[in-house]
Amino acid sequence: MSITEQRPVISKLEQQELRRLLAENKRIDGRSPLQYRSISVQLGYVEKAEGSALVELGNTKVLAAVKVGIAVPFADTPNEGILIVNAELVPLASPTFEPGPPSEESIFLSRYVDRSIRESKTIDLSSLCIVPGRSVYSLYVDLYILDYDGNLIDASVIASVNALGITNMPKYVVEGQAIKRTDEYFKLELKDHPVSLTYAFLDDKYVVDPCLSEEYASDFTVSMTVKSDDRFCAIQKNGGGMISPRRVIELLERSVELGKELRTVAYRQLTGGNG
Amino acid sequence: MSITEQRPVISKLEQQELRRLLAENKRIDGRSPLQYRSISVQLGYVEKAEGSALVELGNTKVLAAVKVGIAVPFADTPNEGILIVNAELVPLASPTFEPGPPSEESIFLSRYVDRSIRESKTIDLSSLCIVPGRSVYSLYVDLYILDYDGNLIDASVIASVNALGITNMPKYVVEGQAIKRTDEYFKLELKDHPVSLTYAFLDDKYVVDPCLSEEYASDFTVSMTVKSDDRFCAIQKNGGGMISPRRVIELLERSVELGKELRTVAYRQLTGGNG
Amino acid sequence: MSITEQRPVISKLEQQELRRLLAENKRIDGRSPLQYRSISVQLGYVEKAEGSALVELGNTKVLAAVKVGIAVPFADTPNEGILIVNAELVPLASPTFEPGPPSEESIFLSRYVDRSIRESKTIDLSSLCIVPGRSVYSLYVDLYILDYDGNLIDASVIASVNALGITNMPKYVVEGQAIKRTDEYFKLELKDHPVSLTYAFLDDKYVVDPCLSEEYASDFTVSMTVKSDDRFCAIQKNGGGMISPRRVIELLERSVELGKELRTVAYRQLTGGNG
Amino acid sequence: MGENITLFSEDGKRTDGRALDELRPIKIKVGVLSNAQGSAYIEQGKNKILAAVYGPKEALPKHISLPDRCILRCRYHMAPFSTTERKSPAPSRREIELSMVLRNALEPLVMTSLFPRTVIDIFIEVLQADGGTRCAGLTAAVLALADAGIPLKGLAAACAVGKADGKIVVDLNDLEDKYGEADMPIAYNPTLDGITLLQMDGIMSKEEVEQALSLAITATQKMHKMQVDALRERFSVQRRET
Amino acid sequence: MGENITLFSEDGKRTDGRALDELRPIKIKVGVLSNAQGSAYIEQGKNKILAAVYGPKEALPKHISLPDRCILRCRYHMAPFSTTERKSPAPSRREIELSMVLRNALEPLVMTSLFPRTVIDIFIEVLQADGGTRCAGLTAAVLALADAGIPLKGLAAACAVGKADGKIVVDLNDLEDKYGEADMPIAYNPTLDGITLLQMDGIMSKEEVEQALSLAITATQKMHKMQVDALRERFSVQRRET
Amino acid sequence: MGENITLFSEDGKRTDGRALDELRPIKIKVGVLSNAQGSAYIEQGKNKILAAVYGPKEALPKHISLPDRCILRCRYHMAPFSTTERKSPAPSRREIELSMVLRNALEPLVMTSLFPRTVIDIFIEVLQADGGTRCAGLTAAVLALADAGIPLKGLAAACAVGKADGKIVVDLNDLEDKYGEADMPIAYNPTLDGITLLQMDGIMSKEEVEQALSLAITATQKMHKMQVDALRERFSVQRRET
Repeated sequence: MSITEQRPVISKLEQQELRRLLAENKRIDGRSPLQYRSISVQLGYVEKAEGSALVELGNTKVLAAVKVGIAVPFADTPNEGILIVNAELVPLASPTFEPGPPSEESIFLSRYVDRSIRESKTIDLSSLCIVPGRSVYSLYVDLYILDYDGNLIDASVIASVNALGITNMPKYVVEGQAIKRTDEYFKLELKDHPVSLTYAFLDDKYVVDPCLSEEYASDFTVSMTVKSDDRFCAIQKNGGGMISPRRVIELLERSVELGKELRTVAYRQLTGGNG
Repeated sequence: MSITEQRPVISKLEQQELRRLLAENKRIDGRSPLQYRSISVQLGYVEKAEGSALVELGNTKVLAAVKVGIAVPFADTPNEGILIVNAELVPLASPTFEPGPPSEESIFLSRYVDRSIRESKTIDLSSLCIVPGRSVYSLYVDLYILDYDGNLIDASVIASVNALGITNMPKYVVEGQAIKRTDEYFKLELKDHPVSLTYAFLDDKYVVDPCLSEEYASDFTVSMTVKSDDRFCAIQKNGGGMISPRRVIELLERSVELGKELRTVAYRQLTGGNG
Repeated sequence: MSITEQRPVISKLEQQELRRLLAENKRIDGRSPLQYRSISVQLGYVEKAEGSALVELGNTKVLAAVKVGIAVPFADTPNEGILIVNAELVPLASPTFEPGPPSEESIFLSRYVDRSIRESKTIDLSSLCIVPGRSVYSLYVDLYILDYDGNLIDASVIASVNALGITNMPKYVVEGQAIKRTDEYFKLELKDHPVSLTYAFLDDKYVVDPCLSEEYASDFTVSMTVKSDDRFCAIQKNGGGMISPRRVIELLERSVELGKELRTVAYRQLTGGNG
Repeated sequence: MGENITLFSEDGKRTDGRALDELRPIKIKVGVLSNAQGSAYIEQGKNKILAAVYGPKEALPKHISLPDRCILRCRYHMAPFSTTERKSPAPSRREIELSMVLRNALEPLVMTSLFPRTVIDIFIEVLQADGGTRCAGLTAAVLALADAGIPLKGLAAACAVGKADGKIVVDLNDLEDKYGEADMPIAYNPTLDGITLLQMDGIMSKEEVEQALSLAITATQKMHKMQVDALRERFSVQRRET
Repeated sequence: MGENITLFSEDGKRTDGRALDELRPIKIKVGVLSNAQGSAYIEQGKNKILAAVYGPKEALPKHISLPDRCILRCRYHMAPFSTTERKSPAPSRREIELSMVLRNALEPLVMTSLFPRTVIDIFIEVLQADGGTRCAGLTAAVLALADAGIPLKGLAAACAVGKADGKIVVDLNDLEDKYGEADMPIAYNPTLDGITLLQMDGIMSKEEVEQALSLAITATQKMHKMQVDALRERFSVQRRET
Repeated sequence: MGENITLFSEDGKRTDGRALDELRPIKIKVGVLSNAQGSAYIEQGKNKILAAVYGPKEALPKHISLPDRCILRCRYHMAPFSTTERKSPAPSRREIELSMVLRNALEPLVMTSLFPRTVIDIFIEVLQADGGTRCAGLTAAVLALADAGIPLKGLAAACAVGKADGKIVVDLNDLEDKYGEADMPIAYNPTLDGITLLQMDGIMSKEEVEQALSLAITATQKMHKMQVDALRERFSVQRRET
């Protein structure tokens, strides 16, 4: 059962301070409402993974790693590779993350990232078939949250796409009934460069890329994933509260604009500076 | 570990009232001690299941649904189909049902229903073999308790047998090594029409088909499943307390009598009025 | 997560008493510091297992039973049989053992016993291959702790080796693609007779084969498994506290000496009196 | 996905004969269970869904309670027989996510500050699934809350909108859900002009999302009326009974 | 089941040479473990079963306790090596059911109102199984309770009766259990003329159940005597020790 | 294991070019996470390991606390991508054992009696594994404890020694771990001359264990210096920051 979450008590004073600042279009860390934090991306952080990226978004640290394997395809998609996204809210990242089976937050996070990649068709899964109905590539994208200062979703999408973007795929050859791994590799091809934009709402004001104290103070957040062609492939309101249709439309516009900028920064190393 | 159950506290007054009534051969809802509640059976309630029945026994509501599949037979019965009974005490049915893995009550219920069907040979499992040792039909009988006002066992047996009685079996044909589903169907044949009779005991008095407050007030219950030929295929004392051998013999007699009546009512729609 | 264990409170008086005795090289049950308790071994206790032994070490009772089966070998050892050691701290043995999935203590115990057998090559796993890569023998060694008065490790190693030492292996023959069990049996051959020696430390004094109250009072224990050729195949410090390198070297010497004695006693029935 | 499924007939009607902005037939009944404090049943297309509410009641263990308001617990669950292939009764990752999404969508409707230190349990059981179960489940759960006599800021109804074969449609059925381009479930309260549930899967442009949003608002307003009717019927029955 | 197993020899003896109403050889020992407050061991045929009792002790967490009496916790468990095929040590559905059935059969024997707010733990471990384990386990558990010094309303012994190859037999062995027509485990207290455990699987007519019941009563009365002897031996040993 | 792996080149160097008593390159950084009270990162060969400490904080539920000292909780965990084959994120039996072994090795270093009724949580995450992870994890965890400002009786560093192709070597790499004859992880505090972690797998004679032990002491003393340097750097950075 899902149960009302217990957020760490933010002192009334701190919440009031955030309100006061927002009224003046200011934020606790000096950013303007629609300003993103600085992003650093370290590609290939884990050599044992076929692809990996360590992303720092302010103090939020997310490590994404891709493991490539061979698997039997699902019965309803015999010609498609398998993509599995798994997120671990590692307890060293925050006093609120507990060891144990995946929490609803981690399931929610991994499913949102999964949708952002899958629906945008960033990976052409039909290109990952080796023998139809029998052998396909499997891509495990493991998200490891190492330090939590808000906005895990956007950081995780960026980390996943970067890790996929440098993934080396071992080549296999079919020999009769057997499938043999060769020494050759090929690069996994990205068909899109989606970015997620997350907004935190407090009293009908909002900021993009909330830090942790903004997330805790907020009524709810809205995340929107934008493809390179400015279309949307995932939207999600998260948390209680209500949003007016007018505000949703406003966010769609914001996300197209902000998405362009973010894409350039987030995938600079993949694209050589061209988003 | 099994632990002494915590029944909702029935006020001493209410229990005294039940005792007083019983002394006069009366019951809290106006029935006589050996009177069953009214039964309503709605066949085919869930169209996506191959067979289903919603049974209302007073305020107790049980939905049984049969899903038909293909499976590898168990090693020790290579020529027999597979029958699995599973009961869910859905939390919306009662404040005492909790979400989570099957409780001992739900395991007990499903195992009793399983025995009632299996031991009575209501289904001829050997008729459900497609290719010996390789492919047999599997019948999943899922019991869903939707509203709980006592006597789940009797209601569940009635719901299961009704659901099985209208189950449409897809026909399969063997083509070389493969097994192919056809568009044709056949009716699952019932070899018997077992009914369970449950008695609740309070101070050596007993009533049949206890409602919830009678169940809570009782020392224990005894359930007996009777086949169409008046023989017994399952008996179970449930709960603490002691019963004398003389009383057991008395219940056997009662169950044969009451079973005849109940069978006619419970399976009227299956048999066209002849039990 | 592993959490600091809560030992039953030993009264300060009792711990002081142990200290006082140790200062005089005495122990609570009259033994000298390097004296082992008496050992009784009952071979073949469980007839349904292919090998079994009930070992009593003072009041500690451990039942080991070996079940032999056929399995697919692990991918990285296609020519080797499978050995699995599992320990159950059965709740009837102690008020501190709880029903449920294996505790860290039981995992630790089974892994230490596993190492003692595996690293000493007591069983030649390569002799347990039937068809390479397809069919090998599997040996399940189940340890059942029935009464707990300290030193489970040493008792469990003795019980396991004794049970393996009398294990009857059913013979299989390969007929084309199939593997058929015959009526013949052969004896599992032991290549070694390892024994574990466990020492409990209190204030830099130590005793071998601690009973339960000594275990609870101790700072930590050290276990060492010695092979028949006096070499070591497993060492483990267990519990908090520090041990000096000098003491470790002293224990190595002790274990070689004591191991010889213990081996003779523990495996008398297997070897006809010659360790 | 990849298969050649046609989602529209030549006359522009959908696979089940509906127009683009037409809801499936809906049947709602409030107060259908005897033990629950509040309950409701909905049929929408072939969806058959029960919702039940227990509470407010003491929150146990105490550390889950909040000093200034009541907390909600919510379980969205699909019966093993609700889908074409039998589903394991253990909660899937999807069910865990939807339990959270639905709790978040219901919480802003409840006047939680009236019942500090208590808990309200909401159970949603999908007996038969036909696309749009989370939305139909929410529509029923809101009514179960009202039936339980829990003070609400307002009702909300939910409906999936989306895109199928290039067209924006309302209340997607199972086929459109599976083979369409996008699915956007929305819960909307018309009085407060507030969206409490908003998700989107698939691909839509900004303009398409806007168009879908507008369809959703009209559709949920229609459903709102059915909710009110169902409550009215419930209370008139009760009145007759007393 | 379908196989041609003959359960009787030509002279009317059972597969293990017994007469219809004859019990298997039984060996009982009370007080066999050092840590448990009470314990007992039983061999019945090839069954080897240990029972141990801890308590009465404080019931924790408190919310499981009852203000007017002690509660019981009971675990029936089979060792992985107790059966022909190795059994997983995780409790099966059968073991969960039997833990409940045995708790219900033991509870009426214990004077629970003497120890409010406490708990008694009963552990039954089947080391080797040979048909009728629940009954032999109960016979041992009752003795473990007595050995723990817990006041009982009386002892009870248990025995399976049933039908094999058309005949009513007592104390079914593994073969009769598997290939017979019916199995009816019964626990009986002769002093109070009370049955505390009653189950039946398989097919029997009313008359056959009655006949089996009568055999069970005679058999459990014999076992009752063995229980008393085993307790007497236990207490005489203790007296000698002191 | 049966395969013909050569662990030494003709000039007596190890597979990665090291001498017998030579450590792999080690990189240590203290204070690398923002939320944890203390943290440290270590690279040793291709091992990449993070350790973080939370506490001392109130021990909840209360019954786990101790009246005279603080308790420790410890989790050693390997990331799914840390090994060549993807590892399930659920803790394996090995991880459960090592969590206990590491807790036991850390506990004697902490002045636990200063913080009665509290708990300290220690998390060790292996991001990439290359042999000797428990030792490198311990070396980092000790620093994370120090970084958290928790009073320690002393630092300790850990290192595996063992036997490969007949030779006693220090700081086994992945290949030596897999194909060598013995592996002996040791944590040592040079000031108190105390070993807090001692394990051995594989086969060694008494003399070989002694020799390995002596190598381990020298190696951990070297690592001790690196620990001190890393702490010094951390505190000088903090000083610069203020």
